[in-house]
Amino acid sequence: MLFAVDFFLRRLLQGLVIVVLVAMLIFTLLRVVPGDPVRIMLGPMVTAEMAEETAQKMGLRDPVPVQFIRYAAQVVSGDFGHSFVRSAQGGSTGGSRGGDTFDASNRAPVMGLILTALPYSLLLAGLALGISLVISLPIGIVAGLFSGRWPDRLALYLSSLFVSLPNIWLALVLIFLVSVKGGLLPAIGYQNWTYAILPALVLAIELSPVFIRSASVAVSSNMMESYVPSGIIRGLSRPRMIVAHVLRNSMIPLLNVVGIQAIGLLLGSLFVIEYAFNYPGVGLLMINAVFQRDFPVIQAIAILACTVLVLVNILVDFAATTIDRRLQY
Amino acid sequence: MTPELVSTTSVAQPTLRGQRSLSATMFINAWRTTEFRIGFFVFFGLIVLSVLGPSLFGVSPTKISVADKFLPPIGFEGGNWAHVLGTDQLGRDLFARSLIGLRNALMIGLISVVGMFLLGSAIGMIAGYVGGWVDLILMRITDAQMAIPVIILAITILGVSRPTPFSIVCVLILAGWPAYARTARSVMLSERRKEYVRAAKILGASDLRIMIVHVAPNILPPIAFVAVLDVARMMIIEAILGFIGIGIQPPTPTFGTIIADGTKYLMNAWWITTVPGLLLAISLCGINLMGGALERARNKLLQGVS
Amino acid sequence: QGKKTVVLASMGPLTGNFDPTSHTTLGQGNFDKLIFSHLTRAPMEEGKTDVLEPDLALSWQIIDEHTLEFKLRDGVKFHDGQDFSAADVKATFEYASQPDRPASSFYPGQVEVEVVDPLTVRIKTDKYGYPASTFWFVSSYLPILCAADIADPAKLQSRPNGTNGFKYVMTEGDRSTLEAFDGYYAGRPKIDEIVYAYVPDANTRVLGLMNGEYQIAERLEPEQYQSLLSNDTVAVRKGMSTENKYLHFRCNKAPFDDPRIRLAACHAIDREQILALMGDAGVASNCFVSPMKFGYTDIPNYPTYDPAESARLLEEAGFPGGKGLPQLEYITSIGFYPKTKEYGELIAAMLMQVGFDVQLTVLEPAAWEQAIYRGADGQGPGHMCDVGWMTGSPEPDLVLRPNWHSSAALINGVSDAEIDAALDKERATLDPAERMKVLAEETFPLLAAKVPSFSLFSAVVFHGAAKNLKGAYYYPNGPIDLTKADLV
Amino acid sequence: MSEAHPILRVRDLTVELQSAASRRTVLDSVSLDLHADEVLGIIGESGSGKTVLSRAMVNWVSRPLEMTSGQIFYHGEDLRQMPVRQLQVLRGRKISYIGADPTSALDPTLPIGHQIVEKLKSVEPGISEADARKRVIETLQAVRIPSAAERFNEFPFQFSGGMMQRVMIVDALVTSPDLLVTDNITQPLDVTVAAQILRLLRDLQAEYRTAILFVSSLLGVVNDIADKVLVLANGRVVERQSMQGILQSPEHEYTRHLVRDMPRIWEAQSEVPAVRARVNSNDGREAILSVRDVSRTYATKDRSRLFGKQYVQAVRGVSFDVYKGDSLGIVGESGCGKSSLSRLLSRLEEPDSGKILFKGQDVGGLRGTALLNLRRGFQLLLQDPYNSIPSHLTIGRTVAEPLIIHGGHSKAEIREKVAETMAEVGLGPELAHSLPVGLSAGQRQRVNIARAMVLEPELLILDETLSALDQVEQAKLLGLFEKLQVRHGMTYIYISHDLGMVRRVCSRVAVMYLGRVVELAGNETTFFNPGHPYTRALLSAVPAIEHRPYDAATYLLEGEPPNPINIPPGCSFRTRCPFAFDRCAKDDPALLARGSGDLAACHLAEGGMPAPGMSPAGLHDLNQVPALRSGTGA
Ligand SMILES: Nc1ncnc2c1ncn2[C@@H]1O[C@H](COP(=O)(O)OP(=O)(O)OP(=O)(O)O)[C@@H](O)[C@H]1O
Ligand SMILES: Nc1ncnc2c1ncn2[C@@H]1O[C@H](COP(=O)(O)OP(=O)(O)OP(=O)(O)O)[C@@H](O)[C@H]1O
Ligand SMILES: [Mg+2]
Ligand SMILES: [Mg+2]
Repeated sequence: MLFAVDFFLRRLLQGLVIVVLVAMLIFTLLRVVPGDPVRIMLGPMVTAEMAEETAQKMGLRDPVPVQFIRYAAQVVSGDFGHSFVRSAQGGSTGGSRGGDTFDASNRAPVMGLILTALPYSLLLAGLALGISLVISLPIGIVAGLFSGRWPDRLALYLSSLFVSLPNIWLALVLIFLVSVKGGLLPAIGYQNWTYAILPALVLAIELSPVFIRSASVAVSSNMMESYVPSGIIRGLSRPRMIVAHVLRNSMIPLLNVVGIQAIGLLLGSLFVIEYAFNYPGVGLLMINAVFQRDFPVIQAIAILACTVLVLVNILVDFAATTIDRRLQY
Repeated sequence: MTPELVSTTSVAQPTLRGQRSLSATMFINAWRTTEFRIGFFVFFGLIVLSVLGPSLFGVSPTKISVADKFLPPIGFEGGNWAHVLGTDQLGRDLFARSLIGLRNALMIGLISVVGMFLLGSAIGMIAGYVGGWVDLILMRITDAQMAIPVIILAITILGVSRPTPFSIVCVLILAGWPAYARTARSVMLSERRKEYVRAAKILGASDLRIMIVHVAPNILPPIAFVAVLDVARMMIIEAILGFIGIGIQPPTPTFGTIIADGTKYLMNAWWITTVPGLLLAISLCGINLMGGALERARNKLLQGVS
Repeated sequence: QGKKTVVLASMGPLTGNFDPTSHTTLGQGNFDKLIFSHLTRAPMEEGKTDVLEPDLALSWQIIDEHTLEFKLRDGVKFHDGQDFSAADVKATFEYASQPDRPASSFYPGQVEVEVVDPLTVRIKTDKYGYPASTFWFVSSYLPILCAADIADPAKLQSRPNGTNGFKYVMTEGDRSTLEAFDGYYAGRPKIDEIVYAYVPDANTRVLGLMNGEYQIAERLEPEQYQSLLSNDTVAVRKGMSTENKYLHFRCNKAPFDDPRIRLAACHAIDREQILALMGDAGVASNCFVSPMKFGYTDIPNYPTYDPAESARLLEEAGFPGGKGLPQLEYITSIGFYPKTKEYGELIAAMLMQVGFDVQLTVLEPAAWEQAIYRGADGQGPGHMCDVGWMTGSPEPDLVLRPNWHSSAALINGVSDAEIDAALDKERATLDPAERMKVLAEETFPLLAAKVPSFSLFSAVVFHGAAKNLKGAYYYPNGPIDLTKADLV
Repeated sequence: MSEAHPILRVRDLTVELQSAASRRTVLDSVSLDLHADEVLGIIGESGSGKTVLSRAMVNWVSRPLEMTSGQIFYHGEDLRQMPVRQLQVLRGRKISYIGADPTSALDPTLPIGHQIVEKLKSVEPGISEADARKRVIETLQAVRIPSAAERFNEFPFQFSGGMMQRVMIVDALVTSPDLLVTDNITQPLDVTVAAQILRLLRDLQAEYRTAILFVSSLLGVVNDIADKVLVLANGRVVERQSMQGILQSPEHEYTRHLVRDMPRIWEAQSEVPAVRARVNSNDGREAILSVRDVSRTYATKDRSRLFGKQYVQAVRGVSFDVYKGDSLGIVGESGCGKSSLSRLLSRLEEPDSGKILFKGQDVGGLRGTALLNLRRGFQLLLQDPYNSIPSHLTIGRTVAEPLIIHGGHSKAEIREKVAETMAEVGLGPELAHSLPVGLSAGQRQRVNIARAMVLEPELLILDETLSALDQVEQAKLLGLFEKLQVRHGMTYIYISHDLGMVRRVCSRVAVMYLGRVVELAGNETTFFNPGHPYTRALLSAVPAIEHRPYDAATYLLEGEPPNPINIPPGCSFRTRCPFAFDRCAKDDPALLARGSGDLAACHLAEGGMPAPGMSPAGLHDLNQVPALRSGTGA
């Protein structure tokens, strides 16, 4: 119990430091790239005086650290600011507009935009993770049990193939074959959960090699641990050794992979795949924000993505230390 | 049998493990596998082709010829030996374009991996060796950098500034070094406790000397081998950036831009996306087979199976 | 019984501002036209493009040179329940034509409106010194707003309130929902709901259409049109549009502030190749307006493909073989118009041939729309922009004044007294035949000599729609009339 | 139990090693009988097939090894013909096996109790959870694991090697098997702990009447437990005799050699050369190294408290002098701080307090060139010959490295010096250009020595330097050290737990306990008249075939040294001391001179302890065993 408190206190504190560092990095990077946010907010037709006045009012001319501290204070109170370009209803905007249009109240709050998009992304990510685990765990475990024999080879070739398929290309091919030609699954946009299947499949194929590989490595290396033959000699049956000990202990490296690699990979690929499938999740929001230089949205999503990653890592490490008490934290 | 003989036979007791340098063993073990050889030949075949190909076959990757647009690869109706793999929507030769795409992807992949490897290992080794506050600070920075997925960082930075090959490489290095720093640090942590480091210290070697002369040649090659896999990852990321439109800008072709531009013509000119996609997949397959074999060789070595 | 919903996949985003006078963008324009009515309707069917049909006005006539009179329809209601009357027309015209309104460049100039009786208005231009007849065709282009809204700009911007068959419900992200308006004067439309979805990628639009997710997809690529011709569930449509595609030069920025450089660029471009690339999607034209527009003609001195001339001009301007020229950024879009990126690459390659160093910047529609318009300081990013101009009604001034009159020059920023004078003269010419002659002999040749922008071709547009969608009317300038459409 | 029906009867067992190219016989027609209540020792040199034989007894022979012929009868049934399921149950329940590596025999992620219960339930399906648990805890108590009920829930990594070996014994005996096979179970353990385990096994064997097949490579260990011995050489049984018989009249040449070469501590004359035999005393010689009250504490995390820290007192107030040309031995149980001390001496770390003077110069504050110059003067040789030389440098380069670091030599000078040193330590000149790949452990250790010697140090510290080598190689290197000592007048500090070696080469011995030197005396005094009960305990635990003057009944320690984290006040040894009395809890005895000028830190150093039982050299009387047992009971 005390251990858990200590663990979470320390790790959350460290995590906070990491998130702050990331936020600082992203914030600064976005501020030093060329392009005046005011122009983006007000549209091109606004007068220079008006632009300057608005910039002053919004504090965009203050030094970056000052801006960052202000931003951080805002974020702490749960406010990620307002989108530069999206209307209050959250739609993309473009083109010339009157300068009088700008007003924080008719700009979409970033948090709202993300919260609207988030469930879609969660569905997609969950589905992708589920599919890939269902595909790859059995393959990986069998490969690990028969290390060096044909199931291992098969798993190896399968994952080499999967890892070599560029996700964007795979997405297009699947849309074309499965959805357009085959008419088997819907693919573009979102109307109900079935729209998430195909993109989830692409993500799952991308994730699977990681799982297959780490499952087979974990299982085979555990099989080589001396407690396995020793257990059999002690009178336990081989199936029992595998199920109760080898698989259980293989969970730790797997958990680590899920935590660090898979979630990182998923977060990144989600963006690309949502774009390719025009799937209305956070990724599409982000990519469109990038196209339109909607800085508040970009930085909020990047910060949130990193927070998610940090939190997942903490949880995974905690799970791992409870499974294997040898692990230090 | 004489007693002397009995005793001397037992001298050979320690196994050969750890005697040959770790990386050489790894490389030799990997080379023994079929996967590695296939990967090696595919990959280097493609490299040679991508470097020599365009000038060898005398086809320009950028020459537009609207009249020749949408020619299919040979073997399909309307195919033409002048354009072995067909042409794209502007009548440019797909083979030449894909090879240039491959070359760019490889360049970016290799340079960025070398960069992240050097930067990451240097930081990791310093953190692991020096320890204490330096370690703490460097590792928190590493964690922070690691907490931003590569693609997100790349999209964020490249999306808002004009991407050039240089800036793409920089961003990839920026995003990729932490993984190397972590590995280098953890290896260094265990290496630092090893006897040969202590031995060097006792001899009076300075910290810098120990790191560069004694430790680095021991720990870096295995990491470098596994970095091969990262080359493939970086190539995919380069393609993704091109696909989203924030990669290398036209007229230079990249896999991503060719695929993205061909998407519209999937129905009436499937080869525009398929050819570069396949070529990319094949070269990635080659790299991954090699990298995978090296990685497994390393895992086996680390787990003590020879 | 299920709701009849039409999802319209549009290539343009909304602006987030529902005041139609606040923008000049195509996507928002098309959206507005589902909600707002106009005094007249210009179907612009091929061969009889100058026909106007009644909409909110039942009849119209020229009273004198500076006065145009409209008799209005009775019993029309706004979506918020208010009655439509002459006061709304007066408020709308006077508001929309104020020079500080971003869309005012579409209109010939400022007006005063006299309310004769609740159902009669007179458009008066005497105070501003140009003929009122210029509003004849513009009457089918200017959306009629509610006077009460105009009095409260915040309200006006926050939601659209028109008199047409569909009423705005809400916007959720990139999808805006409209529903059939029960009080529509021509009877409630049979389609219950329209979802106006911004889908920036042409490919996605088509795939979604084929999946049945969208009922209408705007702006197909010619190849997509071809391959959909044989599709069982999708019907495709091809139509001449009022749109010409232009290569705009930023005329207030070096090096294109020098007409010789602009001409050199034009002579370097082989438009035949572009047309070969465009296939069905483009029609050759040697004019600054579409063939659907009044005054269309083959301009004799329109720049032709002539690399030698291009080289000569460059040399004359002091940049032999392009040496000394800065790198030029050419901004174009992707997913909005067909093949912009493709011919962008082609043009860039052709310009490179004569020595221009061109870099292509391809932007997603919303970003591109941000980038093309020049700022209030007169500058915009890049040196060249690919933009089309598509306006309703045959009126050529809807194209000429926003683009090349220095009071607007929305994109190229040209400020040339000669061009201004020529455009003013053309506008002031009352007699159609005379005006046609002025356009053909003075205005267009002058533009062709100074080429602040280079018209590449006239656009043919392709729409795709679900086969069961019947009765939709596609205007040549983009909007789609769904008031009489039905899903069968 | 009748002689006629042995529990285990092996007939003509042959095991072959099948490799791709060749096949080799690992066990060649081995036959043996094991009766109830009997302990059969199996001894043989490394690689003779002991492990293979012991595993064959539980039918655990897997590729590339293969049993090609012979039978293994367990109560008359041939294990090789038995169906897998039946064998499975038999294996856990009636036949138990304990291997050499207790720490990795159990799943590291589950509490030990649960794993034993799991096994119990698996081989005795009827047993209830509660019963199984009770039985396991009882057995844990039987092997004297303190607070067994709590430790039941602890994980393997929380146990020391010795405790873990006890756990494995519990695991083996919890089902009351009638056959127990043990393979080298004392190998990884400290001498004292190994002696404890042996005693325990003896007790349990008497109590459970289990037949034991006891495999070991150490004659002294087998001597302590076995009734009969079987000698294995090259996979063949070359001799079978009673324990006594082996020691008195070894028949086979190998056995004779084994008995003859077994290092003796008390029977042999000290081989320490006369130069160094001079005892202690500061008879005018300069102290080359003076250690003055040196302490070192490490801080580690305390998991039981929020942000807590623990302080490990690894070295506590150690003082001693080393004289030029002398050899000092430092001995003690594992974890007593020997290596920590060596790190302080070689200035890899700095002491928290105290001073280390090398030729009168304080080593502590030195930095930069001063430190570099100092390093020329003394060197540390490390234990692991494999990891201590870099694998990517040629041997010549490795030996030259110190000269390069210290600078001031021309290339030619370096080459010459390297060649000279290599020749001196017995490395052929041809090795200079080859990588260390393929070098034997002994050769590597020579490289190590050459690298240290090339700087011509005056003091060499050897931290378990020879323990990785086999006896022959060890002897050769000891010879080399002696030669070097004579030639260069070098001074050595041997850190070791091999008392036999210390007896042979060191003129003085420092005994460490819990970070502190408890006795510092000359060679003879240390082994024949130690002043500290701990020294006696160490001596009583040495596996030997000679009579030990300190019997285990009186001196053998129970349990393990207390945690260096919470060192109790008073004498730190009192918790394990057989002679502890009131004063020990209050007064921490200082290291005081005894009559002869040797030092010991015990209140009873000057008398009060029984005199060593210096019975004449002879065989250990097996009949004494029950008596010993009763002596150590509770
Ligand atoms: N799994 C195996 N693969 C290959 N050779 C083996 C294997 N197991 C044993 N051997 C060989 O069989 C012979 C006997 O080995 P074994 O382990 O029984 O020796 P040992 O007497 O137990 O030695 P030690 O005292 O070192 O434990 C050796 O030559 C060894 O190399
Ligand atoms: N760096 C360190 N941090 C924390 N504790 C340490 C450290 N080094 C040593 N210790 C502790 O100090 C004590 C003495 O360790 P040391 O290695 O000196 O013992 P040793 O006598 O050499 O044992 P062995 O014979 O097993 O090598 C041990 O309890 C050990 O756990
Ligand atoms: Mg063995
Ligand atoms: Mg030690």
